[in-house]
Amino acid sequence: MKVNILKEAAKYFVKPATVPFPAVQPHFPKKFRGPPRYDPETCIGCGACAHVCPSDAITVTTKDGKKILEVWFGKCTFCARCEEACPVDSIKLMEIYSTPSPNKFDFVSRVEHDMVKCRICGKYFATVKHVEWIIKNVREKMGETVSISELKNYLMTCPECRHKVENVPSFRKLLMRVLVKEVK
Amino acid sequence: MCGLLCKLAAWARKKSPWIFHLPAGGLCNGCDIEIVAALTPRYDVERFGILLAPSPKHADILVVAGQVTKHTKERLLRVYQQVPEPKAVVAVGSCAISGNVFGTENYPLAGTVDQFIPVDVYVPGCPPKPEAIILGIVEAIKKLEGETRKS
Amino acid sequence: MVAQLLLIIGLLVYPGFVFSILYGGILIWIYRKIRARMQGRRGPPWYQTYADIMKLLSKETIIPRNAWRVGFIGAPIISIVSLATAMLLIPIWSSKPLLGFVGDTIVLLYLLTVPTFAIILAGISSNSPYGIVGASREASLLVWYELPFWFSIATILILTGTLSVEKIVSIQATLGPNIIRAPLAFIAFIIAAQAKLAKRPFDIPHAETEIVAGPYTEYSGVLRGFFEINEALKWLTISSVTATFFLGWPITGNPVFNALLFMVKVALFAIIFAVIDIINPRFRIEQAHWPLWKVALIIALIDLVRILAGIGV
Amino acid sequence: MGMCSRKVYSVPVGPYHPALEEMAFYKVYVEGERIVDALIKPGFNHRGIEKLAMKRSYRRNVQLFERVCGICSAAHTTAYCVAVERCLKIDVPKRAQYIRAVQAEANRIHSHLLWFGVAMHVIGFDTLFMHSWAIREDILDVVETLTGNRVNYSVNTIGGVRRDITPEMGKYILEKLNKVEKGTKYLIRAVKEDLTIKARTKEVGVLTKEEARKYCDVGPTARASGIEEDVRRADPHINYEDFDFEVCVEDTCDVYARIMVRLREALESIKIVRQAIKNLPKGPLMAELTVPRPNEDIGRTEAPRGELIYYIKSNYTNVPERVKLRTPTFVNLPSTKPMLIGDKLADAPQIIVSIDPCLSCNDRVIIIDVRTGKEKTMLLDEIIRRKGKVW
Repeated sequence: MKVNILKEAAKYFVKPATVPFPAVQPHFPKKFRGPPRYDPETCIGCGACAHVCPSDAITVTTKDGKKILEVWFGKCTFCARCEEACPVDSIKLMEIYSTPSPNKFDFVSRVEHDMVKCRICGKYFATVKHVEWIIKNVREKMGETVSISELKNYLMTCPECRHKVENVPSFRKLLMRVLVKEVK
Repeated sequence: MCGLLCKLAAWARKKSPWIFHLPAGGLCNGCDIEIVAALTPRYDVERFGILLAPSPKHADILVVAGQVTKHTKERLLRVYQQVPEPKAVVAVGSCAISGNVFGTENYPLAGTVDQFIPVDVYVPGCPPKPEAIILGIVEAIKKLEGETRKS
Repeated sequence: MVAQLLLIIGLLVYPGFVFSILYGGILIWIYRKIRARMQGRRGPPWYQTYADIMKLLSKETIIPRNAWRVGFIGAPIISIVSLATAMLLIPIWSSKPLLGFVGDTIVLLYLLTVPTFAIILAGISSNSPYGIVGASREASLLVWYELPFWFSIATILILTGTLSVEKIVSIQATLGPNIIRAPLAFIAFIIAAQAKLAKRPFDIPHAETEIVAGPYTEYSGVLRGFFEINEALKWLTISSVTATFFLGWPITGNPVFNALLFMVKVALFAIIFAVIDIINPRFRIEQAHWPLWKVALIIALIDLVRILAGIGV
Repeated sequence: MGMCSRKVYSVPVGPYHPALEEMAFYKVYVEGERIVDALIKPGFNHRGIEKLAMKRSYRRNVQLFERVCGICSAAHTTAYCVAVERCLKIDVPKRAQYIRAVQAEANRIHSHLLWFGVAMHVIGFDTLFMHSWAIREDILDVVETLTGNRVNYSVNTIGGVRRDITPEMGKYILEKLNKVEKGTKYLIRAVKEDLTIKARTKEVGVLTKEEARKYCDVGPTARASGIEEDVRRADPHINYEDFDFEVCVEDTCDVYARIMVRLREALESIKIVRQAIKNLPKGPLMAELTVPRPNEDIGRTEAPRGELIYYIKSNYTNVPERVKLRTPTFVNLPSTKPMLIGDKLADAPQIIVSIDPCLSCNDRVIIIDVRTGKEKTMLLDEIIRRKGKVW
């Protein structure tokens, strides 16, 4: 009548299914989605992670020439979309669980970046590392077609100034040259 | 004499924390099932003396999951008042901490748990692994123990 | 003077209050541990029940505003006192209990019924719907389990031809345990005792998933702790009564050995109750009458008739 | 209630009730122990998800809809992605569809075992509850290696999936599945042999075939009432036509039938996962995305609880103009009332649980009074069920 359950119970009686947890650390499979962390070395401060974050857990604040990227995994969905979006693989979901804490603002990983001033209007608009990264990538793709100084001139101009009438011709020249190179 | 009794009480509180599981609304049940999973064979919190109390009146630790909706606000407060002193509150999951994807501005939501009742420990995760929930409860026990020492 | 002092020690320490709580705590632990292991878990450490009781005793007690205070506070105390008194009527170190007299069986069995009424009182005086439903379920269960319980005991009384606990034990020591002489009555008693303990399949009065914790729902802090003590005493007394009435054999001359043997027997019956609890789901309230009346009562009656007719005695 | 001359008590069940992990408020009117009427009031978990979805881009919505319900998260994202893909005319590669099928079925196994455990807990059988959850841990291990989280999978995305199944993973999954299969078979044997479970569940909460049709039940609840319907058969949204499986139907219409249907379905799901991993086609994981145009379409999937429908209306923007969900619990919940009436109070929790109420899915619409206007609501849903566009 109760044969099966007694058999199973006897099996468990001899060998419980419990993992002795505090002594044995739990098993984390590869690519487990734990709390996200920034690598301040590689992060370029582009803000792609904040753009794709479904729960707005990643915030970007600019203040006094500093750009602060902050991921508060108290709000995180642990979906790893930031990891996917990151162009330099800087934000990573750790393969650990997040440890509890009495302060909810402990669950933060942040990076700070110096920003670049606009060549023309003097406003802060992008991080130094971002500009460097773009220059590096463009140089890799383009070779010597564009000179560094020209590229820097372009990249150190904030989007608003780029669109101003008096600045347009010089930038257009640069873009034309890039396009011609592409077609070739 | 009181010293001994207090020590005994502190020990007892450490060894027998009863939890009451309270879904506070605005949640996806993910945290709920992970809290229940912590009771089941693989994790088995009973070996630490943790028991799921059927009524808030028997509990020491309130394990809250999810965000507070306008419907559940009063009930949350009522359940919190029913827990006898000393008590601790553990907020489990991203929703309980900050609202997660649901945000805090949406019309049916009243706010996060800590806006209504004092929360002692936060367990991040969406949902947290049962191990993390156990660690969170352990953290809350420390708070209970400390309170006994003080009084 | 010395005798009175010994009596007081007996009442309070051994085999009275302190011993009962300590050993009852161990029995609860045995139950919880076996339950955990059979469910595939590891289970609590041995001191768990004591920690639970001590913690509850150190907590704030909330008495609901619309509860009847006297009944609410009195119920657990009545229950504890009656169960602790019942322990004094049970022989532990020899065949003679601490407070034995002629006809003490009847008193013992009545004392075992008191906790049920205390729980009904607790349920009703707490004045919550869950408590009242729990109390009504406890009452209807009482009607069903008392009859097989008393009939199976009656079988033993007729078999041994005495009303004294001491005699029942000493007769068993010479003629062999009643578990062999009246096996059907034993089965009936186990079923009824399971209901008396309110363990599965008869844990209907405090069915967690239906009526929260039944009569205990409104209790908190110290009073809830009293009910935890009550639970420990219940395990101990009911297992002890089973051991006394059905396995009162063997009795040796060495009191220490006897006491240890008694404790082993009690633990054995506690394990039987625990295993029945673990492998069964809960009955619905009106379904509970068929194992109690259609099975337990009938087999108890069969044994009773058999013994009255003198077959195989 | 006026016509009852004898005293009728109302017993609240929920929202903070140990039997209901979920948050719904049931007011059950009892006469003695017999239930004469029931009032269902969901809405405690209302989060305004549809409103939120209309503010976010298609891809960010995936994570939002995953959190409609944590137990059937795979089904929700699948249905949403299928709806968006149909709406935006995206062809999803076959490998992605197979991976979706694997995680959807793993999700179903975990959900059914979870439900079985809860159902056993409700009738007081904690041992089987623990055993079934112990077995469930194995399938959660599968899910964890597959997706990186135990509950919210985040694998589906518009146009494909984000995670691949490597051969080692496939081997590990098959190994674990053997354990799960053994465990599920044990559970079926344990239920079949146990007289007490039968006493508690047979002829309890009966929902006849006619009533099930009338209330438009879906999923295992309908199948337990003898209605053979399964979206996986009717509308093979993610290549279900490639797999060989059986639609489990029971005709006793009671709680016992619902238990058996779900346990047997878990075995069928194991079969599907095995087939999918064995015949996993090669190819890309993501399709090329298209530009949104004004369109509307429906995505359906067989969630663990029944048919789940997502309706999407798109415009030229990156944000859906309208999203509408219809979850299985929303359809099944009113049918608990005919199940409840006439039964005992002691059976109320297990009847309510027997439809597998996942109220976190359900609570986007607040129903205040179910006793009036119920049929009307259901008729509207009956229109939704017909395949095609009705708006």
